[in-house]
Parts: sequence; structure tokens; C-alpha cells
Amino acid sequence: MLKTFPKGGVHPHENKFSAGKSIETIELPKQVSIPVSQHLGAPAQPVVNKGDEVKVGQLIAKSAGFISANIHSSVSGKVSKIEKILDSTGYKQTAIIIDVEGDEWLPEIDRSTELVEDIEKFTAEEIRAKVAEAGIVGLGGATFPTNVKISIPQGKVCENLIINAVECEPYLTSDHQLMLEKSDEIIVGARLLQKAAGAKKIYIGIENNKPDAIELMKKKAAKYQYIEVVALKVKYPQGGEKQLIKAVVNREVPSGGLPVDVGCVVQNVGTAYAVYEAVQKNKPLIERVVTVTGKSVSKPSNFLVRIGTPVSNLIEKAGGLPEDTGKIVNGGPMMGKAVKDLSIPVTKGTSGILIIKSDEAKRPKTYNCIRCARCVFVCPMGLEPYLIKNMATVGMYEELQNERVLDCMECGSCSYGCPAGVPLLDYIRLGKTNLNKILRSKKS
Amino acid sequence: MNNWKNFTKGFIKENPVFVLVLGMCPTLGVTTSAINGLGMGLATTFVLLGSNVVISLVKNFIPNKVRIPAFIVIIASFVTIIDLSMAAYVPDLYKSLGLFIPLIVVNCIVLGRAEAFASKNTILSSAIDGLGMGLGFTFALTLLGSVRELLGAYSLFGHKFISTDGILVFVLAPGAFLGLAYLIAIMKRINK
Amino acid sequence: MAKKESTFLNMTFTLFVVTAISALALASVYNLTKEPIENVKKQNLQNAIGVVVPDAKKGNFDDFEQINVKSSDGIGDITMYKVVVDNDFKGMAVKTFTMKGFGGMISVMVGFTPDGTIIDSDVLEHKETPGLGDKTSKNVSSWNEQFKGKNPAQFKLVVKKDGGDVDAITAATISSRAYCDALKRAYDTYMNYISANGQNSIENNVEPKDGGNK
Amino acid sequence: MAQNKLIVSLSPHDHAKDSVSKIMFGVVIAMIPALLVSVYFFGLDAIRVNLIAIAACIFFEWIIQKFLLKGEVTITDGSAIVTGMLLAFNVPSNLPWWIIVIGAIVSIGVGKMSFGGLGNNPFNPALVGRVFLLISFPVQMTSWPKVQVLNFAMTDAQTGATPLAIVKEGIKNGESFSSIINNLPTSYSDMFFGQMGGSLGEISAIALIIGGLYMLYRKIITWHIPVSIIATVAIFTGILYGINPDKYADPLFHLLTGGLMLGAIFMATDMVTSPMTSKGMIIYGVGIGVITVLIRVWGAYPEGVSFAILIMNAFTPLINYYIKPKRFGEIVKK
Repeated sequence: MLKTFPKGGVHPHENKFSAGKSIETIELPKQVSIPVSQHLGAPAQPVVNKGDEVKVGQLIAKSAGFISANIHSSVSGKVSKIEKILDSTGYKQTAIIIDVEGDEWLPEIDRSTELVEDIEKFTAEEIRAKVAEAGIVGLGGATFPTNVKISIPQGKVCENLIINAVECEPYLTSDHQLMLEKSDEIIVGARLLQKAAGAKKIYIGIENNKPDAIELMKKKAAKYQYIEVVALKVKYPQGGEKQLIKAVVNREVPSGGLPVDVGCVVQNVGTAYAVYEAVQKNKPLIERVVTVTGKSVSKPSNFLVRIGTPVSNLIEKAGGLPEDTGKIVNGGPMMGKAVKDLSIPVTKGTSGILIIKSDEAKRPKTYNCIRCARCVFVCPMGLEPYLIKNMATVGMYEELQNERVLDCMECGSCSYGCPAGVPLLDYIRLGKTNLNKILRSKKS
Repeated sequence: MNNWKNFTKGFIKENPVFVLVLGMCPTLGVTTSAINGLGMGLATTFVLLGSNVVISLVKNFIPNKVRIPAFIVIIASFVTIIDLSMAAYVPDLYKSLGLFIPLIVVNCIVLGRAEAFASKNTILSSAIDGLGMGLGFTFALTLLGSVRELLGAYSLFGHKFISTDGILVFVLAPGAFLGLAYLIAIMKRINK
Repeated sequence: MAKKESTFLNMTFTLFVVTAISALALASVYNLTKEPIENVKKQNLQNAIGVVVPDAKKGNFDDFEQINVKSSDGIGDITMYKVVVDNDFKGMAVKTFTMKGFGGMISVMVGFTPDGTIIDSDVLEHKETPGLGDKTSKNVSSWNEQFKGKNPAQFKLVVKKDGGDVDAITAATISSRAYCDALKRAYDTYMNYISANGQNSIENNVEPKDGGNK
Repeated sequence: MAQNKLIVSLSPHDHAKDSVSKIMFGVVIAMIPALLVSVYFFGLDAIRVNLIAIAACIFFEWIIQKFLLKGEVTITDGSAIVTGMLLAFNVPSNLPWWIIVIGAIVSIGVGKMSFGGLGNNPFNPALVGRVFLLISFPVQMTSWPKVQVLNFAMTDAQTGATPLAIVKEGIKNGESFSSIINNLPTSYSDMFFGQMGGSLGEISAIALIIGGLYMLYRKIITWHIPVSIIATVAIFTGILYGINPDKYADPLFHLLTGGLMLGAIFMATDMVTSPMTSKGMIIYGVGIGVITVLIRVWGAYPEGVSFAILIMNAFTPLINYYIKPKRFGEIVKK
């Protein structure tokens, strides 16, 4: 029996069209827009001004708080302006816009592809400092600053480092392809993370629909006794931190708690690769792998993209925007955000660009809830989405706290499975937002 | 208050059964036929009228703290009078209404009108109020009784239209609830 | 006019007056209705007896001797009315009961000839389901006509389904059985009474006519 | 230009291909085996009853939605067909057409639309109609035609009682269960395949089980409710049978007769009126099982599944209120 999390979950159609497509490097755009807020927490503070010349890897915005991350220039050229642009959240955000001139890198960045395995030369402290310096955030999509996550708080112990290579979102293949092409680097990155967090063991969780990756990673990890590659049964949302921990080490993160409360730290496989590059190669987080896919896309691909590249460039490279496009999603179909405009830039959290045909873009017709209980059965957090929806509809926001609405991680399983087409997650978000407002006003 | 308005309010606008939902025990219990509903309604009307008049008459002599016991005694007297007279002179109706006649004592409508209206108003308007409310109650009970008798026994006031058994559930207790629920719903729509 | 204050004296006095007037009114109404109610009760009983022993309608209720006995199986009391019209014994009306009804107790009146043949029978009180069990009553259906003129000594008072001679009401076997049970109890009690007191005990009223001497 | 037409909505952007109407038609498909068996044993009457019930249910749903509520007409979602078929399954095949129509009015009008239509009804509409008919027309509702294999002549068949009623009668008269069962014309295998008197759709356990397995496969129902009802009835009657095999029928007899399979598989699992959590479903199922046996063994009616389901339907909101799914991360927090 393959391991998985016990309660809830759905099985969306996988549609991994871009699987096995090797990572192509996309050519430099003419101009990049790098938002200063690509991570959870405080937006970074720009440290360049209009007209400044920047090189690839140069710090252009500085971390502005404990939970925040540095931003580096992904191209070389001239800062043309600093202004508010539309980003993937749909809101206007401050971004640094750089006109690309050539491709001149900072001299300390090691651009060779040679593998550097030695991790003994760094202390845990140094690794954390380098990760923080490189502005690495969780690349799975949550974009939580990595250095914060691997700084284990006083009194807590991290026993297990879990590398999240589940990629449970349908369509997306960027992590899968990265594992196939950069397995050695990922192992080193994982070991670096382990050292920084002080973990005893590394688990690499991979869903069973990627047998080639499982095999390769098992081979590479064979020489390290403390690394275990765990094949997992395919089930969405296994990539959720809490579900992954439950599936791999069978521990439950308490409601409102953090993974470290049960001695675990979860890092995305892409993050591990970025950590390797940052520590061993001095390369800040300036590019990432992005899947461009969709049923109507003529060339579904995995691209290595510089942060700040407009999404339209990627779509162009993947064969252009199909005629019948109805919706473009930044991320996977389950948790990604629909975008308004193709000019938005790729950010640290962009794991994929999904193009949905117009006939599938519309939501299904909504009927009365028939109380089929499917939402209750699929909720991985053991919530009752139908009840939360009803309570949110009538404005019982405060009472929602007892229904644990804040535990919801918005995986969308409830809305996905609802036969009546009720947009349950929308109501849950409404409830969460209003409950949070009430809780904040109570605190102050 | 306009006397006419005072009189008619009991029928639709403040109907004790359909709007105020008072006196449910006799409403559900005795309305197995139209005649039972009518009889119960008229008996209640008599009690209401009498008690309203008397209470309105004596309201100023009764100290506030003992008004409820005094009202109850007055109402109970009227009910007993009705009970005895019906037993003596209309034995058939008495047989079918049976248990419910003494229960008029605790019928919320009677005490409710005494407390809410008669103890504050003049004798004339109290009498009109009692009569209006009582007839409204009678109207409601007769209507419910007719519906139940029509559906449950295919007859009205004892005249059978179809000689087979009716939809039995309507002469049973569940039918009272069903019938009342739909009548209330219809009244709600009319009042709108 | 100002309301009276709620002093102890006031309250006691008012309540006293109110209750006194009520008592007075009730007493007079009671006196007034006492006789009609008695008459109605008597009339009702006579009517009920008249249903099962038709000759009773012609007689005077006060002539009917009322006999209270324990039921044959000892679980309850049974009242028997000796219907005598013009010194002629017309039959025995037995007010019997059963506890086996669908809604519990059923009270039945049944009339017997001296040899125990059923003259007629009817339900007095019941809580059976309307449309089903209430078909045992005469005013609802003619079901209980089948007992007319039958002598339980030959006619087995058990529904056909259970091997007797009685046609049960469709879909109301329980009520039918209960009715049979009541009749059986009446018959047994009646027969016990006769065997205990002798045939004369019921026919002695008839004697004067026969013997011409009393 | 295409950019202006982009749809922006919140996640998720994918949806399972299931819908209310697919579920409803799945239930209809699952009922087909039982329908075929009923045609085999009751002839064209079975089709007649089904057609009248379905047509009447759809018609009244349309009338009420269109003219009374003046709202959207949703007869195409298939729920009225399911209600109509379930109603037909719960009545004898020789029921006069006008009684079926009254049943449909009550099912749809009282049981469903009065509460706001599909999804809002606290009681299973078909059962509301069935119990209404049972109380209102006890004679017609309890005279079951004797089964005649492939009789399409539409003649008036003889009527008789169900095995359940026969056994109850017999036990009440002091006969022992074994002697009654030996005198029954139907053997257990007859009962299993459906050769016994009874309502249209309840006679064949095997056909109902096939339908149930199909619904399990389609994930329309979960195993919790049917299994807990059947297990409860089996255990409860098994204990009684163990205490006194003369006075109480054996568990297999209880499982095969009456509407137990129909109730457990098709009626109790009605999504709208059953609890939302697996624990709640088991409590609900156990409740139905216990009440069914109570009514069958000690109650006035020989058959108690319908009443048991309606009673537990009334408890469903309470079960939903008190029985919560196990929250993720709750135990650790204490």
C-alpha cells in the first residue's frame, strides 16, 4: 500500500501534457517588471533608482522585515522606472521595471554547471544567511521566505525535512522535470536545508504518477542513509504541507499550528534546487522553471524563465495564444489565480501558466445544494464546507471560528467535487476574510 | 378605535388561529368535521364575549396583582356554564366536543383578549372585540373543519358527496397539522 | 376611575367577591341543568340499549334492572341491563368491553336473548382509526350486522383468518378481533350469570305473566 | 483583443464532471433491475404504476414551479423522476391510478416543494407520499396482488398478504415461527429473487442489491447507511431469534421481506435527508434498523421501514449538529 493522507482528497484529471518535455531556456525579454512583493510578508524596499545600471543578480530591493525577502535583478540593463503594475494577484503592486541591455552577470556568481557536492564548508548559520541573502522563497506557490522556515524557533526541534516533490496540481510538470534534470543538485540542496534546519532525516515525497522521477531520486539518494524517497498514492491535495506530513511521517499538525510543532519542515523541490544554487554557486533567485500548458496549447513546455518576464512571452514560445482561450491561470487549475492580463510578469511563485479553453472556463450551473455530503467527504481538513457556506451566507462569521474555517487551506476540493456546482470555496473565503476582520478588531 | 374595524380584525388581519396562532389545542383537536369546528368556535365565542364584558366591567375593582386569578375564575365560570348547558341541551354536539369544552378555560385566546384588550378598554369595545375574535376563531375552525371533512370523508356538515372512504389522513391528527399549515400559508398570501 | 391598590385586604376581598359570585352563578346553573343532564344520560343509555334490544325503546328505562358483575375472565366490570317491557323479558343488554382494540379499549353494548343468541350489538366508545377500525360501529358501516341472530354456542366468535366464522373488516383485522373479544366476554359473562343464578333469575319477571301470580 | 474576454474567477478552475442530474439519472439506472423484476412478476401493471407516478411527479413539479412559485423550472434535473419511481416502488401494483396521482401530489407538493424544492426537504418525498397513502387508503395500500410470472393479461389478480404480515399474524395467534414459515408458499430463495407478495419494487432483494452496487460504483452512495441498517436489523433480530426462535422470525427472513432492502439501499440513502458525515450516517442507519425492528416485532404495522426512515429523517439535522467529522489536527491540540 502506498502512503497517502487518510481523509478527504479528490482525483482531478491529471492532464500532464508537458511531462517529459525538457526544460528550455527562454530568451531574454526586452523589458522585465520585477514586483517588490513576490513573497509572503512585507514587500521589499527598492534600493535602486530610476536610471541605475544593474547587473544580473544585483540586489534591487531589500528585505523589509523578519518575514520578507530580497529581490535581485534577473537581467542586466537600466532601471527605466519604478511604478505600480498589475501583477498576478489582480492588484496593482510596486515593481521595478528594467530595460534589458545585454546579459552581464555579477562576477561572484558561478555559472558553470559543475556539481559542487561539498557542504561541509558551511555552518548552518552561514547556509541560512546565504539563503536569506539570495531571496529564496518557497517555490511551490506559497512563497514563504525559506530562511525563516529553516530557522527553527527556540524550544522546537526539527527532526524531519520533507522535500515536497508531490506536484499534485494537475497539468503542472515543472517540479517533475526539474527532478529529472537536476537530481544531483536537488539532493545537495536538500542536504543543505537539512543542515540548516538541523534535521535528522530527509524524506522526499513523490506521487506515484512520476515513476521515472521516483526511480532516479531513489538511485541518487541511495548513498545517503538518511535520505528516503517516499512514493505516494496520487491524491489531491497531497502537496499541502499538512497533508504531506501526515502522508509521509503520519503526524498531524495541530489546528493553527506549524509543521515544526510536530518536528517537520517541508520544502519544495524547486526550493531545494534554488538553495543549492544560492549556497554553492552564489546565485540569487532570479529564474525558475515554469510550465506552460493547457488542452489547447500547441506546444506544452517547461521553461526556465527569468523573474519578471511577461507571461505573454512564454505563451508565444509555447505556440501562441489559442483562439478559443477563455481563461489564463497563474498556477495550477485547483489553486491558481486567473489573470486579467497577459502583461503580468513571472514571479518567484509562478509554477505554471495554464490556458483553459473557453468552453471549460465557465463555472458549472449552480443548483440547490442537495446535501450529498461530497464536500464533507473530500475536505482534507475535516471541515464541513456546506455548513460554512450556509453560515457565511447568513453572516454568522464569528460562529465560523468553531467550525474551524481558518484551518481551510483553500485547496478547492469542495468546489471541485460539488455536483450542484455551488462555489463553496468562495463562501469559505468570504467567511475567512470576515472572521479575520472580526478577530483583528477584537485584538486591537 | 373604530368599532367596525375592531370587529373585523379578528377575521383576517388578526385572526386568532391563522395569524396569532393561539388556541392550537382545540384547533387541531376538534376540527375533524365542519360542525365540530363550528360548535367549538361558537362555544368559545360565547365564553370570550362573556368574559370580555365581565372583565371590562370589573377591571377597575380588581387589584393589579390578583388580576390573573380573578380573570381565570371568571373565565372558568363561563366555561362551566357552557359545559353544563351543552351537556343538558345539545348532547350530541357535547359528545363530539367532549374534552375540549373544559379546555377553553386555558385557551390562550380568552385569557389573551382579557389581558390585552378587555382589561384596558370600555365595555362596548370589549364586547365587540370578544365577538369579533370569537367569530374569527369560529371562522377559522369551521374552515379547517370543512377542509378536513371534505378531504377526509368527502362530506360537508354531514352531507356525503361521494360514498367511498375519504383520504383518511385528514380526519386523523396529521391531517389537522397539514390542513392548518396550508391554511396559514394561504392566509399569509392573502394578507400580503 | 383609579385602579384599586394591591393591598392584602383588597386582594383578599376582591378574590372572595369574585369567587363568591362565580360560585353562586355556577350553583344556580348546575341546579338548572341537573335534571336535563340526568335525562339526557338516561336517554342515551336507553337509546344504546334500544339499538341492541329494539324492544327497549318502548319500555321505561327505570324498569330495567341493572346488574353489575365481574367479567367472566375477571379483568373488569360488566353491567347488564335486564330489558323488561310490560313485565315481559325482552332480552339482556350487556355493556361489555375489550382491551385489544387498535386504540386500546373499545366499549360495546350487546343484546342477548335468554338462550344467549345475539340480538344485535354496537360500539359505545372507541378510539379506533377512522375509516378502518371505526367500521365496527353501526353508524359507519353495516359490518356488525353479521352477528345478528347468531348464537356464540354455534357461531365461533373468531375472525375467519384465525379459523372462526367472522368476516374481518378489510385492513382492520385487529379491530375486528377486538370486537369479537368483547362479544365473547359478554357472552361468557352472561352465561356464567345464568348458570350461577338459574334460568329463573332472568325469567322471573316473566313469571307473573306465565304463572299469573306474583 | 482576446485578453479582454478572459474570464477571471476564483480557484478552483476545474470541476468534476458530476452534476445533480447525472446523480439522479444514476439512481434511475440503479432502479432498473428492480423495475424489470417487478414487470416479470406483476406484468404490465408495474409499468403502468411507474409511468403514472413519474408523469404525475414531473407534472406537479412543473405546475408548482411555474405557476405557484413562479420560479425557475428544474424538472430536467431528474429528481422528480427518482421521486416518482421510488413512490411507484412503494405501492402495490394494483393501486388505482387516482391514488397514485394523490401520492404524487403529496410527494412533490407537500414533501418537497413546501420546503423549498430539491435540497431543502427534511423528509424523503417519496416516503412522505407513501406514508400518506398508507394512512389514507389502508385498504388499497395493503392488498397486494399475488405474483404471476410474466402475466401481461392485466386481469384482476388475486390479492394476498405479504410474508411479513402473514408471519406477524401467525405469531400473534400463538403459532411458532418455524411452522408458519413452512406453510408459506414462498421459500427464501423465492424471496431473494422476488417471488412474493409485496410492493412493486421491494420484492427482489437481488435486483435491489445489484442497483445498490451500481450506485456504490458510481459513488452516488457510500456503504455506511445500507450496511449499518442491514447489519443492525440482522443483529437485533438475530438476538431476538436466539432468545425465542418460536416467537421471533429469523434475521434472514427480516432481511429478505418487506421493504428493507429497498429502504436501506434507495430510500434511506437519499442524500438530501441523510446525515453528512460517515459517523452520522452510521448512527442514522443504526437508528433506522432499530426502529424498523421495533415496529415490525412489537408495533401495529407488519412493516416499519418507511416509518423508521421518516423518523430518522427528522433526527438528521440533530445528527448533523452534534456529529462533526474528525477535524484534521484536532487530537494533537487536545
